[in-house]
Amino acid sequence: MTLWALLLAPLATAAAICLAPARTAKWIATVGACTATAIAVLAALQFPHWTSETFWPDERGPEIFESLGVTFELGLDGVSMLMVLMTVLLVVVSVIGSFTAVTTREREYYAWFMVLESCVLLAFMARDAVLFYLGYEFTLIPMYFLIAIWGGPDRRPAAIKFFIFTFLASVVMLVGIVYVASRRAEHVGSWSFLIPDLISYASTQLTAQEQFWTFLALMIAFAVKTPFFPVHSWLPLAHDQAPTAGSVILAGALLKLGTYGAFRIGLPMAPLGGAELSQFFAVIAILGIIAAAMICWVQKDVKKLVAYSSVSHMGMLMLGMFALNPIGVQGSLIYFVNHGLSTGGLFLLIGMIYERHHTKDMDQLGGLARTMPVWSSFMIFFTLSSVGLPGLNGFIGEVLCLWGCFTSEHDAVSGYPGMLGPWFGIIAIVGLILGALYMLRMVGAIVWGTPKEPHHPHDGGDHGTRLPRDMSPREIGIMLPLAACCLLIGLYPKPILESMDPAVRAALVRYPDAVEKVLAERSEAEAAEASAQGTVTP
Amino acid sequence: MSMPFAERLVLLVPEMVLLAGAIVVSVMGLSSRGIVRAIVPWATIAALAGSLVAVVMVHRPELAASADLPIPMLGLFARGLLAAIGIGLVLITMGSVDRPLERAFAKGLAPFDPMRVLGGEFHAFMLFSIAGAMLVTVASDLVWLFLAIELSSLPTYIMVATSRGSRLAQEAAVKYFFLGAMSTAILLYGFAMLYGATGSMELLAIEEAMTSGAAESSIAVLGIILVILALGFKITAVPMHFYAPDVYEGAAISTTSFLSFVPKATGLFVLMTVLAAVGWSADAAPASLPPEAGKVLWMVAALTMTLGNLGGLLQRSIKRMLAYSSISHSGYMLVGIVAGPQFGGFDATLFYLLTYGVTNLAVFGAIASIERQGSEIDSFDDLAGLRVRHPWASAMLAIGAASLIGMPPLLGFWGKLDLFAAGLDAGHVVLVVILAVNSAISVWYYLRLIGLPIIAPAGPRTEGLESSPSRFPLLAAVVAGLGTVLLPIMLGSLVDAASVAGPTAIEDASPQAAVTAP
Amino acid sequence: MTAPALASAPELAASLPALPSAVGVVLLVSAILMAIGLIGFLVRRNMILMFLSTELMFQAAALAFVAFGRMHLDLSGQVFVIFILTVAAAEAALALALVVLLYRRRETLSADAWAELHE
Amino acid sequence: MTLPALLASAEIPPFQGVHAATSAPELSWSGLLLLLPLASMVLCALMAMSRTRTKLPAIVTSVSFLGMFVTVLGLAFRVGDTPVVVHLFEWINFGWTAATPGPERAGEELWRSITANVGFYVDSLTIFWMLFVTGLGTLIAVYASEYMEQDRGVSYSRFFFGMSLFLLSMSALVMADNLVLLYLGWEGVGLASYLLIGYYYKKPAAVAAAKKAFIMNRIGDAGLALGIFLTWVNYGTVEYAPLFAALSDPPSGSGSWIPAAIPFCLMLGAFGKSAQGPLFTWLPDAMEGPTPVSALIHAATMVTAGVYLIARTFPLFAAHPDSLEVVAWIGGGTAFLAATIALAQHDIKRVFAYSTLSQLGYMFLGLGAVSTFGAAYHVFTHAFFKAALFLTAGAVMHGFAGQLDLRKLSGLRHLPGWKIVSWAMFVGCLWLSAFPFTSANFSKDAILEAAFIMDTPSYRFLGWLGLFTAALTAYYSFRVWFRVCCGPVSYSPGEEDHGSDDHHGHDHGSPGGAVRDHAHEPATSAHHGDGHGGGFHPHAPRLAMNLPIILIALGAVLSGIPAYQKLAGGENWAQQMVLHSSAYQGSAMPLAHGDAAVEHVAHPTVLGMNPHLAMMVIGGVAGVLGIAIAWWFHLANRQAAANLRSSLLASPATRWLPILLERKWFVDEIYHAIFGVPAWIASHLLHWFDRHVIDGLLVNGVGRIPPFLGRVFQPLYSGRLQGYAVTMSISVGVILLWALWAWIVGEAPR
Repeated sequence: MTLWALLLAPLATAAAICLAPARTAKWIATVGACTATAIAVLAALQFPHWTSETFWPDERGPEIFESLGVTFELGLDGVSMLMVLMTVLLVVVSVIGSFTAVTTREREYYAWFMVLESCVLLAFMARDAVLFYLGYEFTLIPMYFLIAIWGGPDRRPAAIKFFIFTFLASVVMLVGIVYVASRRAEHVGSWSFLIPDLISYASTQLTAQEQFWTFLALMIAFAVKTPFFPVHSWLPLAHDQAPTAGSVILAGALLKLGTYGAFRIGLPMAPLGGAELSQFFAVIAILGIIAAAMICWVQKDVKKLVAYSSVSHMGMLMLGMFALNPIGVQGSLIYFVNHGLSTGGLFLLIGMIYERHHTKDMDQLGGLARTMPVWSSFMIFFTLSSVGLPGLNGFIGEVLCLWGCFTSEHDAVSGYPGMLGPWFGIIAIVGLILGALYMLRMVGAIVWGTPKEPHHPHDGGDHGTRLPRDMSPREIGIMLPLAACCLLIGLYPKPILESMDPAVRAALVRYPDAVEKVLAERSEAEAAEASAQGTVTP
Repeated sequence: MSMPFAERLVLLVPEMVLLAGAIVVSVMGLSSRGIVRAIVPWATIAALAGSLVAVVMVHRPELAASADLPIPMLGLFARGLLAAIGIGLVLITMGSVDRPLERAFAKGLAPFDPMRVLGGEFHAFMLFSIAGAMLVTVASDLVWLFLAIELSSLPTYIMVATSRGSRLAQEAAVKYFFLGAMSTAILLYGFAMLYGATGSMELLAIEEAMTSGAAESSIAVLGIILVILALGFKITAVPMHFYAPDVYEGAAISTTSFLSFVPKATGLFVLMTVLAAVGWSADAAPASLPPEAGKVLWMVAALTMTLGNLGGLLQRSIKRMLAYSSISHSGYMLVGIVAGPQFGGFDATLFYLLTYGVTNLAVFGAIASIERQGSEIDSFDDLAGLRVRHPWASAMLAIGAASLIGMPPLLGFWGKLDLFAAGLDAGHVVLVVILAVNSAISVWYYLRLIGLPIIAPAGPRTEGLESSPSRFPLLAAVVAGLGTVLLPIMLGSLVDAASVAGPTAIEDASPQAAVTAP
Repeated sequence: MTAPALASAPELAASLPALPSAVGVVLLVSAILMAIGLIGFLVRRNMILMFLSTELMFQAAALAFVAFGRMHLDLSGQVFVIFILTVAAAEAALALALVVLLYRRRETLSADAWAELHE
Repeated sequence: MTLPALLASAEIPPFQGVHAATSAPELSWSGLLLLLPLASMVLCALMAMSRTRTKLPAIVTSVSFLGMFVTVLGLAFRVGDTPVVVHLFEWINFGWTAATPGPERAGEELWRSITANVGFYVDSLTIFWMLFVTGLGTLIAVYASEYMEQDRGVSYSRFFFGMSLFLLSMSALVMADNLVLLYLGWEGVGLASYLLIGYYYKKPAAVAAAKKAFIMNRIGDAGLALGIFLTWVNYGTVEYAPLFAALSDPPSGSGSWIPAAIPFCLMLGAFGKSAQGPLFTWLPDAMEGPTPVSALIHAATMVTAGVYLIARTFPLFAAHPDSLEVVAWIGGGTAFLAATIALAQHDIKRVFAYSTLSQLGYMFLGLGAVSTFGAAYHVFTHAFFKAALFLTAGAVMHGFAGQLDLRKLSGLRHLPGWKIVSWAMFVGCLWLSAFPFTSANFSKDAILEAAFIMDTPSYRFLGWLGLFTAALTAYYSFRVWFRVCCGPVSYSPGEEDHGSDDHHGHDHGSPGGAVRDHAHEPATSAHHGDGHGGGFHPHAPRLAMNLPIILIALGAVLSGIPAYQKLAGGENWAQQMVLHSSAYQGSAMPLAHGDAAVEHVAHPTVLGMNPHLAMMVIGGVAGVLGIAIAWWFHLANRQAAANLRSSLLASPATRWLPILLERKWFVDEIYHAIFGVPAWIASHLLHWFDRHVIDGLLVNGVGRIPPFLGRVFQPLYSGRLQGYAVTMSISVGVILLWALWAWIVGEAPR
């Protein structure tokens, strides 16, 4: 019941916003977002024990498409609980953060925001693959509007590219899911799209080749959404053009749908495929870490820089996931949250600057530490969180991802054989250095240095007069919870790590065998090749 | 097997209602009293509603089972759907036929002239055409089938020609009629081949001959392929789709909306019936289609959706774009037919037809509800910033387009999901991937329907736009749009209705059995 | 009246071994007729001639029906021809009406005059 | 004698391994070492927010540092020879059951975990380090309370916030009971250093220096992280106690490359933090920060963290002696290189910065020569005398409006109020020169002696290099003192009073201003030859600065006590501290620690002398020689230095020497060319590639395919009725022919 309420609260808010007068829209949205947060916290309190292995609540939902067994079943485990909590927090922050930034078509804006929240929550809470797809896919519509109506100058192409790119990828995922379901229906005799059903069938009954293609089909969608390096090009554009709150939610929640999908559906569904492809994806992830970081280094636009840094961070996240051991996967899961918090924080801060100075160009800003000390402190804080300073949240995720990658080898100490190993980690660790390089370049350019503020000819207009020079109490108020979460996770990640542990181990349960099998096959193939050559050469 | 003639006739009550309605309507249309003429659309709707009730009442399984039909229960869902969507199509047509004439009559500018009014005939033709489409589903032999197809087709030619005074409508009618005649010839030739191969006009007898191997298979294959291709004209499938963009663009929007649904449904019903008759049915174990025919169907499906979408990308005219969209959706629906009834493919196609029909009503109704100086709009430029003055129409356009994209949780998505499931179940992975990629390509141009009205600022071209005098097109759009959003809630019963029709044998009435038959 | 003929059909078929080839000849004629109709439809610009070509195609199909009916010793083939003729008549009426309408508009019978709608 | 040979011939007590640590929950009050600086940090932040203009932040910080010092003293009395582990709270800690326990343990439920909690590993090395860190920290905080007083306000709080952050991180670094917590401290001190170097954030140079420091450190940090990961991969733990226990087992001899790589990775971390070898260039630039920061962080404590790291994880290094030789070479090389650069610098703080580098080089040489005691003791002595030097330099800078050019200051000794500074600087220089019987002399000798005792050609070479460097050190340190404190009184003010307060900040940062000042410089100094021109009055340091200077100089003097104890035949206190820690115990080899281990072994000799004695003699001679040369060039005959320089420059054969030294061996430029420029180009290329190839060509290109294909088919929709008919008929014909063909082909085998 709580979950249904959580799902419907934003929708009801959206409806209320549509009916109420425009000037009350933001207040209704705030109340709605806070209500959703309250319900989510309630759910977290009701959550039986954070270390429960089964989903909660353990009850069947109504079937909505009987002949195909599509069920409206909601449920949470440790990981999705965390995702839900992060999403509701970010929505509150984004809504309040938009008070002054959005002045046109306010009703639509907040209504779409609420719809977006509901979709994201649905995707995180869904236990049915089609339901997950529903939430996953419908986020495109509100996000499309958020970018295309309230975005920057190039908003329309950005929104269209965002929409088509991710849509194309996700229909491929749908094919993958339906394929597995159809094979299962053939085998079992009745259709079901429940994720556990699909997983228990696919991971055991599909052949290696089928698993390979299934995994690939699923990962195409998740890789685009995440996004992985060569298929990332929609992201900088979308981030750059989206309104601040849109960027926050894009980074914090929408990208996480990709990684969450990879964790919830991709990995457990096709262990043989995952094991076979883990090296491939790890290489791509590392490529992303380094290439995106280098691209960040030469960005002039602060927001694009942060957007590319997302790509780099997501590479690290995926590297951890493809380590295929509890350390790396835990790391990547906690990275979900970290990235949402720190990148979200950075986007909000950049948005504040943009509201005041109407520029995101590094060359036009400088020495803001003098005029905006509070803002600068937050900026440095979130930058440090983003570069993974120990004691802040970023570190935990980053270090665990790398850690997992290092021990992900055959005969690993971790007891979970993997396909990567130290060499992957050694190359990925360059990302640590590059991360500091570009983030500090940004901080050096806009926070430090000689004070420099752009000339704005139409100052004294709507924005200039209403906003204080430094952050307003409202703005401080939205940054504080984010900062507090960063600090809390950085210093005491234990509850989160523990709560996610059962889900992680459930997701990985088939992997050790799968990896062993793939490794054995490879060595056999090598041996066969060697013997073939041996017979030929003499 | 056979039954008394009178009892069989009961099965045809819905069509009789429509035909009677058509006669009444055509007479009413000639009345000199404006009020009577104004009732014409309502009488049409009443006929359709009566027909809908009749379908539900008379199409009982035991009756259908004894009517020698290859797909006995197809008639229930198909005829119900035709009647229901037909009501929406009539609503969209409201106020568009004879409008200048009626205005002149009302203002007394011209004396009433029964030779010039078209309203009665137009509505009668709609009813005739729908009646023909309905008859297709209860036809038990090739003669019936042919006559029903012609009953459905011939009125549409006239509807196109008379839908508006524009030259374009007449050009559309030329193209539609001549190419239609050609395709009819091909269809006839195909029927001849089928008859030649099996020696019977009775569909069940054909089925028996085909499955028992008594038929001359080479001639049968030729016949099947000819029938498939000829029906491609009705369902706008490659390579017989070329007329569609021109005709859709040329005809008035109300007629275009009619063309995008009724002939297409007719074609699909005939295709299902004929294919079921040649062995592509769940009760023929195993269901079989001559491999060449299967491959042709596969290719036609793949090409249809691809060419449809590719064409849609380049359009500036809304109706033309919708024509291409309609072509591509035919391609999607053919996937279900390729998958075959034993994997629930026919069910999926029927269900998709429902989703497509409802969604199409929303889009066409929304466009029909806006006009510029009395003539309909047809350019994307007209849509920019529409939401300011026409919020409902733009909302319905957006919802309709999103549903056509296949955006969950709107109705279109569930249809597509069903098609995916059927196609993959039947093992047509490549075809389904082509479908998936195509639905992504289609996003491109549908997104303009979503984006332009809502996102773009109002341009200079939006200034002169006004609502059409009749609010009923918008009503149809809103009802259909709400249906698109809300029908997924009762997805179960809709799919069940479609599933009852699909299985060709009454015994396998449960959908599961058809799907999971090993 | 047809019943005795039908009853004796198997013997008739057995007594006429050359029949299939005879049917084949008729079918060939039907195919040629179809081809002529099609070619006429494709190459003639005059709409009336085009329509006549389609009529030719209809009759080709009708011929095929008759041939097959003869082959199977089944009358329904011939019955179908009656219906084809009826429908063809209806189409002809429609076609002529349309042609008149169009001629009034453009004062030409050429199909090429109607090519305003295109990509 | 090579290391393994030394190992074999050693007549030392059989190796015991590192003492097993005991858990000591009763010592959890030592958590104050984290809480106190944390509290002061928070308070400083609050004061920054309330924009207080009092000295409260300084007071709070000093008090909390003092509290830390007391806490460390308390710990020192509680902790004996066995290391103690104090568990504070759980940080990163989770476990799982191994899925594949491996062939030899098949069937077992094997529990694996990652454990990196916040906990202290307290042994004598820890306490030794913490004592001088907190002690110096307290004194320098007091000093800074006056030094920074012009900045009172937000910046003042910010400064002390940074200082608190530094001590917080430093105590996490030193006290940590696992490598990950050490890494936390490691990055934390880096952050503090970043914030404090960039304190004058309006100066582009300071911002650049801060960034450079952080990046260079980050490179080292990556190495350290690598080492940590590999340690876990190899040993399954990152906590010291289990790690040392695992190392005590005989090596499994798996032949993996990982254990051999670990020390090299850790080394990289240490080099980054201690500015050694390839990563040294950030430290001189770091002098852009306020002087107390230079004294505390960039001279006395933070930069020695690298030494601490290697000393702490010495068992890992000792297991792979090759790594130690690399450490020695890097250390010796840096010592020499930095000393040569220091010869030619004019900025006092830079001279001291390079001397820091050089001294750190000695420490690493000591570590490499297996003398952890020498290294640690040198850290200890160096901390005091270098802090003293920096504080005096800071006092000069404070008093002379930022003037630090030793050519523009002279005879401070004779100015009123500058006595204490002058003589404290003298003590610092004397100690830096390792003058005989100063504590630095003992500590440096312990290092060089160890190098000779290793007795391989490479170590011997390093020993001689160290001795030569000692002479250079003596020269450049006294060059400063003779120039600044002796001779005739003359001074000119600097271009800023430390560029700190906000209303001055703007115009001082610009390089243009600096150039202008330099251009006017000769006239200014001539005009103000009497030192009283332009109304400029140097303000002499007051109590809050003088007191710490005195105390630290005193500390430098007293830091010799352990050595004097030894001379007096007692126990060297510092040596005992080191010997009772993992820095010695884990090292599975005889360490050149003088007494117990080495004196029983047949020593190699240096110039016929026992190395110990030889170092005293040769080192002393080198020091005196250096001082004498400095005296000649910079006090007795100042013109000679300039003449020498110009004559060197005049000859093409020798002109490279001064240029190379003054331009710091062009290391920055070389790095820029080797790493900076290629990376910059590569990044731009990548950006171009991303925008135009990935997004432009691939993504948009793929996006253009559908419309393109659409256009390909467009001619088919010609609008001509018969065109359509032809297309349709041809398609139908083709399909029929295909079907016919397929039917025939398919039919044949049927």
